[in-house]
Amino acid sequence: MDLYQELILEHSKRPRRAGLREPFDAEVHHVNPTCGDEVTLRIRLAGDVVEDVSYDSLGCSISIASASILAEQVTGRPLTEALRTTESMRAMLTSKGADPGDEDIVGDGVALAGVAKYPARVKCALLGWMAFTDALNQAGAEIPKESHV
Amino acid sequence: MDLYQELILEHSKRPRRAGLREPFDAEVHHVNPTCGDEVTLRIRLAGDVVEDVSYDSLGCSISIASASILAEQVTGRPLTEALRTTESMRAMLTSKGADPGDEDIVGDGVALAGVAKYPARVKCALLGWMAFTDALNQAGAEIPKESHV
Amino acid sequence: MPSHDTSARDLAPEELAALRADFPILTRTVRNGNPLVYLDSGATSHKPVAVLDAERDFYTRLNSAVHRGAHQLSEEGTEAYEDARARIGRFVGAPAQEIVFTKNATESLNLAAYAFSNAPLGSRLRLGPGDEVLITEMEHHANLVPWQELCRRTGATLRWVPVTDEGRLDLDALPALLTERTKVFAFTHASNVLGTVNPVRRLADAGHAVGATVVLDACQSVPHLPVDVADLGVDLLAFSGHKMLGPMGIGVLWGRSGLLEEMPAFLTGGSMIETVRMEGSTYAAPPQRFEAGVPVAAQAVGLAAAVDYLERIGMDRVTAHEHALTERLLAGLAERSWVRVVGPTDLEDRGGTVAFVVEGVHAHDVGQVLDDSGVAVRVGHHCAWPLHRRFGIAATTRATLAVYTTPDEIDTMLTALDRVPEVFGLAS
Amino acid sequence: MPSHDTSARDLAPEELAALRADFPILTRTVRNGNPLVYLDSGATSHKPVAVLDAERDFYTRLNSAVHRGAHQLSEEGTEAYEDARARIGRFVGAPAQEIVFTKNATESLNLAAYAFSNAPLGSRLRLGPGDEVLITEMEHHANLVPWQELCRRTGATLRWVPVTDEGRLDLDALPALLTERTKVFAFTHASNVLGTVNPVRRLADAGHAVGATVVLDACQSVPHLPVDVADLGVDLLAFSGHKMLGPMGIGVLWGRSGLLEEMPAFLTGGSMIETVRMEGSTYAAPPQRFEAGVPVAAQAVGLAAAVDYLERIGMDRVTAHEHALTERLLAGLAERSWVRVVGPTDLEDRGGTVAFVVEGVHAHDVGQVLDDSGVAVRVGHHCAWPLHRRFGIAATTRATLAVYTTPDEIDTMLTALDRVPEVFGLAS
Ligand SMILES: Cc1ncc(COP(=O)(O)O)c(C=O)c1O
Ligand SMILES: Cc1ncc(COP(=O)(O)O)c(C=O)c1O
Repeated sequence: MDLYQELILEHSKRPRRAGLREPFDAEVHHVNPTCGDEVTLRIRLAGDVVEDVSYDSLGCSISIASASILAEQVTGRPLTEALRTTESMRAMLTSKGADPGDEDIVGDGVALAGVAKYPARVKCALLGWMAFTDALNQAGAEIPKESHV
Repeated sequence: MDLYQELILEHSKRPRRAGLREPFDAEVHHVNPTCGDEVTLRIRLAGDVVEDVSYDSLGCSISIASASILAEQVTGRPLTEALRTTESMRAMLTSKGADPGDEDIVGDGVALAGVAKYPARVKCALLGWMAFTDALNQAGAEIPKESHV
Repeated sequence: MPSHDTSARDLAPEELAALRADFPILTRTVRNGNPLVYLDSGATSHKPVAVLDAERDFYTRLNSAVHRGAHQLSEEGTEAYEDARARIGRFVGAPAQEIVFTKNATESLNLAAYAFSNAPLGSRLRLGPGDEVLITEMEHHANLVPWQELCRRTGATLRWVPVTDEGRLDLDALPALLTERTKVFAFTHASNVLGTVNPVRRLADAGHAVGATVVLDACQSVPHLPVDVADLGVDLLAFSGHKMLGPMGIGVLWGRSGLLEEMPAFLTGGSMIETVRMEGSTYAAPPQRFEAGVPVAAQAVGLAAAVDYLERIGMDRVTAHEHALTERLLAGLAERSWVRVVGPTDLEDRGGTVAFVVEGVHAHDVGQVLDDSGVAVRVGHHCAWPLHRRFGIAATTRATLAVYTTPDEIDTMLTALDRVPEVFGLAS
Repeated sequence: MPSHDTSARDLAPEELAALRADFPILTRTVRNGNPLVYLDSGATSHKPVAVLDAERDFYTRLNSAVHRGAHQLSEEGTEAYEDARARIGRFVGAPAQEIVFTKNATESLNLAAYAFSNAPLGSRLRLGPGDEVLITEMEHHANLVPWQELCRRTGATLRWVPVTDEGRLDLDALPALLTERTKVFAFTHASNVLGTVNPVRRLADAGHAVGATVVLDACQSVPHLPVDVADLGVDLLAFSGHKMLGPMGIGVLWGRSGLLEEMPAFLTGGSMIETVRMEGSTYAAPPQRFEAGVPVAAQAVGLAAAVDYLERIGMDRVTAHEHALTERLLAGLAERSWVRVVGPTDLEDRGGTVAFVVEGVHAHDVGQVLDDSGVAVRVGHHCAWPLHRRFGIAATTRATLAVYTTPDEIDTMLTALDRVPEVFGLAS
């Protein structure tokens, strides 16, 4: 099953940077109404940099791995880079398999490329990233207009 | 067109005993919701006898002819006979053509036997008879239990 | 009909013959072995084989509870369902997320009407005493009774635009009726009795000028005219699948996204929720919010096939074809002095719905004589009883056309109609 | 399952094979070329060719707006529609005039719920503050959210019967919950998650003892058990066609005639009226009162064909067949220590719905592994979120059986399930 790459199982079993930490600038709670999966996610910004992403994720291996990869990829990065990563993940996940993902931009996120072939699971993989974008908005971060996230 | 027997056209053009008369014991108003046809019908009882049936009928040739035949058949008759006629008409009209009607009981009503083959028109032919039964009820006439009218 | 259609080509006889072969029912015979002449498409249209096949294909390949499963069948079924939504949306110029699937136009219009009583107190949408709902005297019961019921529930007042003797909306009466008290203005695009096509844009603009929400009953336009929701300028628009070559059991409510977003849930249950707790629930964004229960995916796919079918012909040509037939029918009726058309007798802003009375003969009897010749028309008040009362008649005989109707069928009907004076002994 | 079924014969392998040939989709392959093993019939069932043919036959021979025309097509269509109503009624032991056609069980239940807020003030049915609606913690959202919304509209209070750890209704809690304040008692016949079959008669009698109207969600019983409305003793009963081998787009609300008669209109429009004037309308008697719009005749005819199909097999035998499969499935799961069934593990008063969790693996992941082997199950909360919360879990994996399910399919599922510990590296 190409869906469950080692890397994904790895992330889902030992999610990076998991848990909810203080201080934070915004906290959001997102659910997937079809399966009841939930994520609570906090962000802490330091100027233009994402200083911390902390989260509590209740869900399937794909949604937990995705949140873990998110935290790993965006923490400590400038906002613009974090947004580029988010946009790349979204593009890859909604490509129905056409976009294999760019490892330079999404890092371990490429391991989730297989999810795009399972439309019902795309929402699982996107859950954390949507929460992240929402949290940025709530924290008042400036998200450039071109971004489709 | 076996539906439009001479006798029916005859009754529909010159409906017998038409118009609303005084005195009366009950007046009812019935409509056919699919086509908007209406009948207002009054009855006057004298003991066990139907003394008068008067009516104002707005409708197709079948419904007008049927009301006319009703008035002709039941006026001056004992209640039991009128009910028997009504029951015979109902049976004939809902028989899908199986019951040709008994001229001894329903008189000119047999001319309406063809209507039974046109389910959408059965309601037209029944309209007056249903109003008649309703009027009897409202006038407090005793309708024997076995009657299915 | 709108002037932009007049340039389109009518259907050539070979084209029409080829098209009719797609509708198996048209080869049926009825009373006395007569070929069926179906002039009741305004009640429900027939469905081409492509539509029946699309539904069957769904059931035999993709059948599943869409949006409710993660297995392959449900994934493929969901994709087919959402693809159907997008195609049907495109057909009326709307993005997919503004298309709500219902069971028919009646449900669509009830969904709209209930929004104005289900909205929480204090919401912009919630009606109350002093508020008014404006409709017209030519509405189908489906765009009339739900508003009466809304007024009953909320204490709002129902008003209506009268109809002229010619069968047009009396626009002179509009300014007095459409006021800042008017919260909803609901009217039909094309009358299902008179054939009248109303000046939607003008009415919608007038409605918006006083701040009303504008609701359009597009049941009798979407199957016959090119319809673009942006051009029309209304807020909500309802139509039924079964009148536009699609299956029974599916209808559409289109709504401006901003408005759908504001509207409260109507039917509640599975698939329309965000979170559910015993203590209370929150609901999904539109269109899901309004689609409670396992979706009617087979019917959606069938309706999308109907839309494809119409698009392959071209809606301009559908209009042109029906326009030519309407002209033929009106001309034939005009030749018969004992026939009186109820509705516009000119072709301007008029669709292929022609209602008439034969003086001295009830519509039921007229219809029966036509039926005896195999001609299927509708008789009665056609779910527009107040409109009939306005014209002082209980019932009319109504012929309605569709893309598969032929000129010969019009002629057959006219010939059959000539038996009416004979049978009922009128001096003709 | 009820004890009266145990005498019926199970389906013999040849019978089952012959029956499966009626369902073309069952020959389909899915992921990796695996044959489809469809264990999601609780979401929607497949439809035998007889049902698809019945619908198609309607469209190609009788297509018309039933109850709206006097021509032959409409006459024949109307007869087919009303004949379908009678057959479907007989299937659940009800006279035709007590059968209301809706689009699905969700609409049926909403129709029921709206009756208690649409009823005029002062009517026995109208709810208000101080009144209570009692449901249970095991309800599908379709029999839960409409009652929440009813309470929101009327100021009534929602209460619920809790569920025990074994997945049964906690009947000890009933006396305190069911009081003279309870105006509506709504519960499910069979849980769509736990498989539990509730003691309907006992609950209905208790409801009636306090004067409540008793509403039954029979979505998961009518397709699987012999159901007779008189035996059950409830007042209203809802089910969906698509879960019982019938088409999408049709549902049923059965109601005691006296009660239907009292209930106010819900969806309003054509075909449900008695008279319409601009100033106000009156409505037809049931069932027409509740069937606004052009009726879904093709779907009614399809559902009647489904009922015929089930009757030819015999509902006792359907039950016996599914009972044997449930036993096999529960036994197989019991052998796997890493699986925990949510719901009764004995066969007493239990249907062929089996939900379970694999400790340490999310249901989505379990379902995905099964799907990879061609086994279609449902994962998530199955529109019973509060019930899942009650058990402290977000999601379960659910297998649901139907008359066409085979013992081999159960075995295939169990074998596929064994891949789960492997893939996710559990110590099994
Ligand atoms: C117990 C139960 N009730 C109600 C429903 C709702 O049925 P539908 O979605 O067909 O309206 C379902 C199925 O989804 C169910 O399983
Ligand atoms: C103008 C108009 N509005 C609404 C309707 C209602 O459509 P349906 O019965 O499909 O809901 C109809 C047809 O019956 C119609 O002609």
